[in-house]
Amino acid sequence: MMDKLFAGVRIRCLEKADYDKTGQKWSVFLAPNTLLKAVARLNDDGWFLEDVCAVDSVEGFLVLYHFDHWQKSGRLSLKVLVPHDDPRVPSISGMYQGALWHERETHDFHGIVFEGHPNLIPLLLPAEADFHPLVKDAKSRLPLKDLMVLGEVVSCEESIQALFPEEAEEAAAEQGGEEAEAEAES
Amino acid sequence: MTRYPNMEQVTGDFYTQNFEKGAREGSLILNMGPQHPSTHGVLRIILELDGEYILRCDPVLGYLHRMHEKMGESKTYRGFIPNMGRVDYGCPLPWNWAFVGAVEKLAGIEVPERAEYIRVITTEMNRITSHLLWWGAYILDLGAFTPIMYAFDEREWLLDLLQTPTGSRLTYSSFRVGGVGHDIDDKFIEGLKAFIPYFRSRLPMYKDLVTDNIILRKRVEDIGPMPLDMCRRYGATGPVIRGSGLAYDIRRAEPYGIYDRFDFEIPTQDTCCCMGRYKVRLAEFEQSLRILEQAVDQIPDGPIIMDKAPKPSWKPPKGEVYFAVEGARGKTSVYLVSDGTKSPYRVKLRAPGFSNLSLFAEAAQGTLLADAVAILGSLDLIIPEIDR
Amino acid sequence: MKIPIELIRIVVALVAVMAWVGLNALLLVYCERKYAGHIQRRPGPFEVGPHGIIQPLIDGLKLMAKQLLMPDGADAILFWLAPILSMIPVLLLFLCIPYSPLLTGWEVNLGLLLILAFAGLNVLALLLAGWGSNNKWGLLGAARAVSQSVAYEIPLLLAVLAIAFQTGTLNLTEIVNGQGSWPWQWNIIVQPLAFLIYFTSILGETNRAPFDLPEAESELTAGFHTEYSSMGFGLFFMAEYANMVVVCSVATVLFLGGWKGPFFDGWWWFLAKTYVLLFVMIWLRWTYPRVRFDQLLNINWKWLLPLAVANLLGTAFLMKVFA
Amino acid sequence: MNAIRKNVIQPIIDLWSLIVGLKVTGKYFCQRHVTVHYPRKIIPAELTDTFAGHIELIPSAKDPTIPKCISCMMCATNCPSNCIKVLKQKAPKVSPEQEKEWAEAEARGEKVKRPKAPKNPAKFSYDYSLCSLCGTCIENCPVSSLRFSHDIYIVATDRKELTMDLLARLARQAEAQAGKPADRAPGVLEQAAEAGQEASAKEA
Repeated sequence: MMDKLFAGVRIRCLEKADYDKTGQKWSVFLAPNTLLKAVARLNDDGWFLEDVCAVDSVEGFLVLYHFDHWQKSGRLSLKVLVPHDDPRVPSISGMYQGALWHERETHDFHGIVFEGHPNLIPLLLPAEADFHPLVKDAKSRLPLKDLMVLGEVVSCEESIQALFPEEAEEAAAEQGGEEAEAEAES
Repeated sequence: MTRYPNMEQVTGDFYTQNFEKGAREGSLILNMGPQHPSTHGVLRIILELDGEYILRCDPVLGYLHRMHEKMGESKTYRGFIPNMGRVDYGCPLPWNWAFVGAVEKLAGIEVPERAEYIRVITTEMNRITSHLLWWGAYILDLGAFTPIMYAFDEREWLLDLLQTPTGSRLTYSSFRVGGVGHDIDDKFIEGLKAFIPYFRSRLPMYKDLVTDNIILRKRVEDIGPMPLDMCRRYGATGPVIRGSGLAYDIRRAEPYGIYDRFDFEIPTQDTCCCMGRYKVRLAEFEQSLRILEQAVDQIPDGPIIMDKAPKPSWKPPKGEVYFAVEGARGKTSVYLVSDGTKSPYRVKLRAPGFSNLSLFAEAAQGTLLADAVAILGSLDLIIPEIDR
Repeated sequence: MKIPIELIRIVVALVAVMAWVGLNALLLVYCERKYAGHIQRRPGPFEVGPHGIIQPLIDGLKLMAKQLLMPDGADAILFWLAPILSMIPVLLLFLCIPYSPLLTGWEVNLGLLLILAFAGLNVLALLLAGWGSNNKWGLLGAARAVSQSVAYEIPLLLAVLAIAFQTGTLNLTEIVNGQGSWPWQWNIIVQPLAFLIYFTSILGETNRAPFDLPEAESELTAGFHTEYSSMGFGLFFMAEYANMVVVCSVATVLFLGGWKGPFFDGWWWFLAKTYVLLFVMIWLRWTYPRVRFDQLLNINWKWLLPLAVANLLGTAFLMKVFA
Repeated sequence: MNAIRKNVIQPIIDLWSLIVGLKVTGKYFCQRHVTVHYPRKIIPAELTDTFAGHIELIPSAKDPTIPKCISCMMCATNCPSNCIKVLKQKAPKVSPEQEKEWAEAEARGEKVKRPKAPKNPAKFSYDYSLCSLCGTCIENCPVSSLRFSHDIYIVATDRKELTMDLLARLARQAEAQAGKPADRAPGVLEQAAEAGQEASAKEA
């Protein structure tokens, strides 16, 4: 289904997420330059934007776009990884005006620049604020593999696959270890 | 200018100056809020007026911004639940549910049957109180002072009842990961059973006093059209979209908890105007009452929280999760990224009012100032939820 | 030098009227708040005095004790002139109302004309207040006030004119004398449409809900008196209530038989009728939402005005045929 | 026909809706008001009993002035708002002679009962102005020594007044145990139940 929807759009990684576990049905890694193309497909197919947010990780800011559909229930998240030193993503507010505020908010919190946004001024923070509250310091940043798991991978580029090395086993091992730890603590 | 030596200072702040850049010659720039009777708290809207017609407007947010998302990163999972009661004071229980549900989904926790029923009962009661508050406040926006008092009449009784399972009257934070915090008793069930027919008997009065009133109808009918395509572009949900004729309700579209067990309808109105949204909310009273009736009859005995409920130092597995519930204002959801430690790595709160309000600038264009107030009210704003 | 007796009489009456206006305002504020309270199923003012009876007096004292503020850049003369200008015409209006055959401050042959003329002055005060306070809300409120008052003056005049046609006089005392003691002898029976038009128009004239657009607080915060504090606001407040009393008194004179009533004629009947009308005005305010501005003008130009003209023409025609 | 309906009948129906509105408010004007007049009447105890106010200590079974609390600090460490401060009691001071005696006894191989610090806290201070009433402390108390109070009448003019000494409060409560409860007005809930019964009777 997703293959057809995104036919012709260069996708870095397409995975079928575990809905019961993550609340998302599809998760799509994109490069910033193909984002607009993908969003245009979603727009044509009648998806609506739930929110835009970002997660700060070692590899960079992971900008997330959550989409949902009125008739075909199922959440789709577009993920765009941008580097810390030059966080630029094209703005999707031309197609989804709802993104106007979500992008301004993300700009406030993470300092991500949405290129082509008509009015990228502070939304929730005061106008003179010169900090981005949700940007973590280098010490507390974690790599993506510690934050999320890849579901059933449909297609994936090397570069994304490399971010999640043997994640299945590792996750299982870690989880078991943590549970033991938690029990020991309590 | 020389007559008023201090006049130069009055140039407006950053937002006004930014807004003024695109202003037409001879139009009036007006700051509505942040202290204005009908912006429901501290919303500020900069308007460009031609006479009383709105040429352009721009809401300015952030006056009640508390950065809940940052707080979430430093608190434990248990410690963040009280914050959920404060995000939206009008209808906090869906927020409770959204956060707790996200954590439960992440950790794969099963909630006891009775707790599920208590969650449904309290949430639906909360939906009614929230809609009652909205109803009164909306009519107040339109200039009638009395209905809010009648609405508070019912609301107070519901709040008295809600006190049993939540312990408080406004900022409920009674849900726990794996269940709920307080049990309900027979007295509560009796009170609720008495309340349902009473509230039904009051609804015709609402219709007589307000809904049928010609002045009100003229104020809200065909005002603020929000066609479905516009709702989609802005991501509007809840009564806003149901007032535009689409039966989209998370309780049906993406069932959570035990909502698939109840028989209820999703009221819709296809007029797309303020009256549509108004009627949808009034119809939701009846649907909530129906769910309450069924839930009260079916509620089983049993524990209200899972065995070995998570302690404050509990650590969920790592991973990301997105969980959405149907709040009084629409899709209320929490996106959570856990790194496997005691506190979340990232919490994103998706407020329905945020998306609904972003629609306002487009909907209000070209209307009268009084209509803008009517449109603003029909979106059912709770500013702390929008600013988070 | 001989002081004309008429002048003394007017001065005495003026002083009496001022006291009467103040008393009325206090009483009406109290009534309004109590009525509102009871309609909303709460007691209303209850703490100051038995059943809160001296609450309005205390509120008045509080208003007087507050600081008079003027916004930066306001036009000082106009700003302070406005509240005074809103009060003075009302005082003059009270002078010529016949409460009873004896209790008439100043009997003028053209009393009705005088009242209508002075009533129109109020809008000037609102305009000055809104313009002079250098506030955008005030300006919008003033603009609304002017167009509203100008619009509603016309059906009001036409409705009153029908009575003048019918009675053939502009003297208020004579208009009352033309009516009988019993309700079916009052003008309202002959002219019900004129009464309805008059009553609707005075709601617009006195800026009462549902036509309180110049100060519509959910749209314009407080409209023309946004910037007024202390007694500046107090005077507007008093003038509003005094205006209400005047228009209801005139309604009593024109349509409800003035001081005449079953069994005992006298000022008590006058007061009772006036207060019943005032009660209805308050009742309306606490029941209805506010109309929108264009609707307000539509009601006037599309409904009230044609009806008033038709009523006037009908009256003239019938007078010609039967008299 | 349509024109007549639009221009004559519809306005009359519209005007009638205004009369209906007046009837509703008029009806309520004649009815008794429903607000509770606070200083003269207070709401019934059944309504305050379910209210979760600030936290308070539960007395132990033996002594009503001493809480069950064992100063384990679970509440203070788990509080998300850091509003609880518990001070443990110190062991009673021992005179040097006594100490010496015990030491000698121990040296002889006898068992010595050294006085231990009492478990109940020396000080239990709680800042209500910070508390979000989440109940974490209550849920985590291993000896259930904490509960929500039902105090809805708490008033303060200063933030400092909201910092409470819960031990002193417990002592006061023990003292006031003999006092009789205040008279209550007929409850709104009772009225609600009554009205609900009436409505259901009407339906039937």
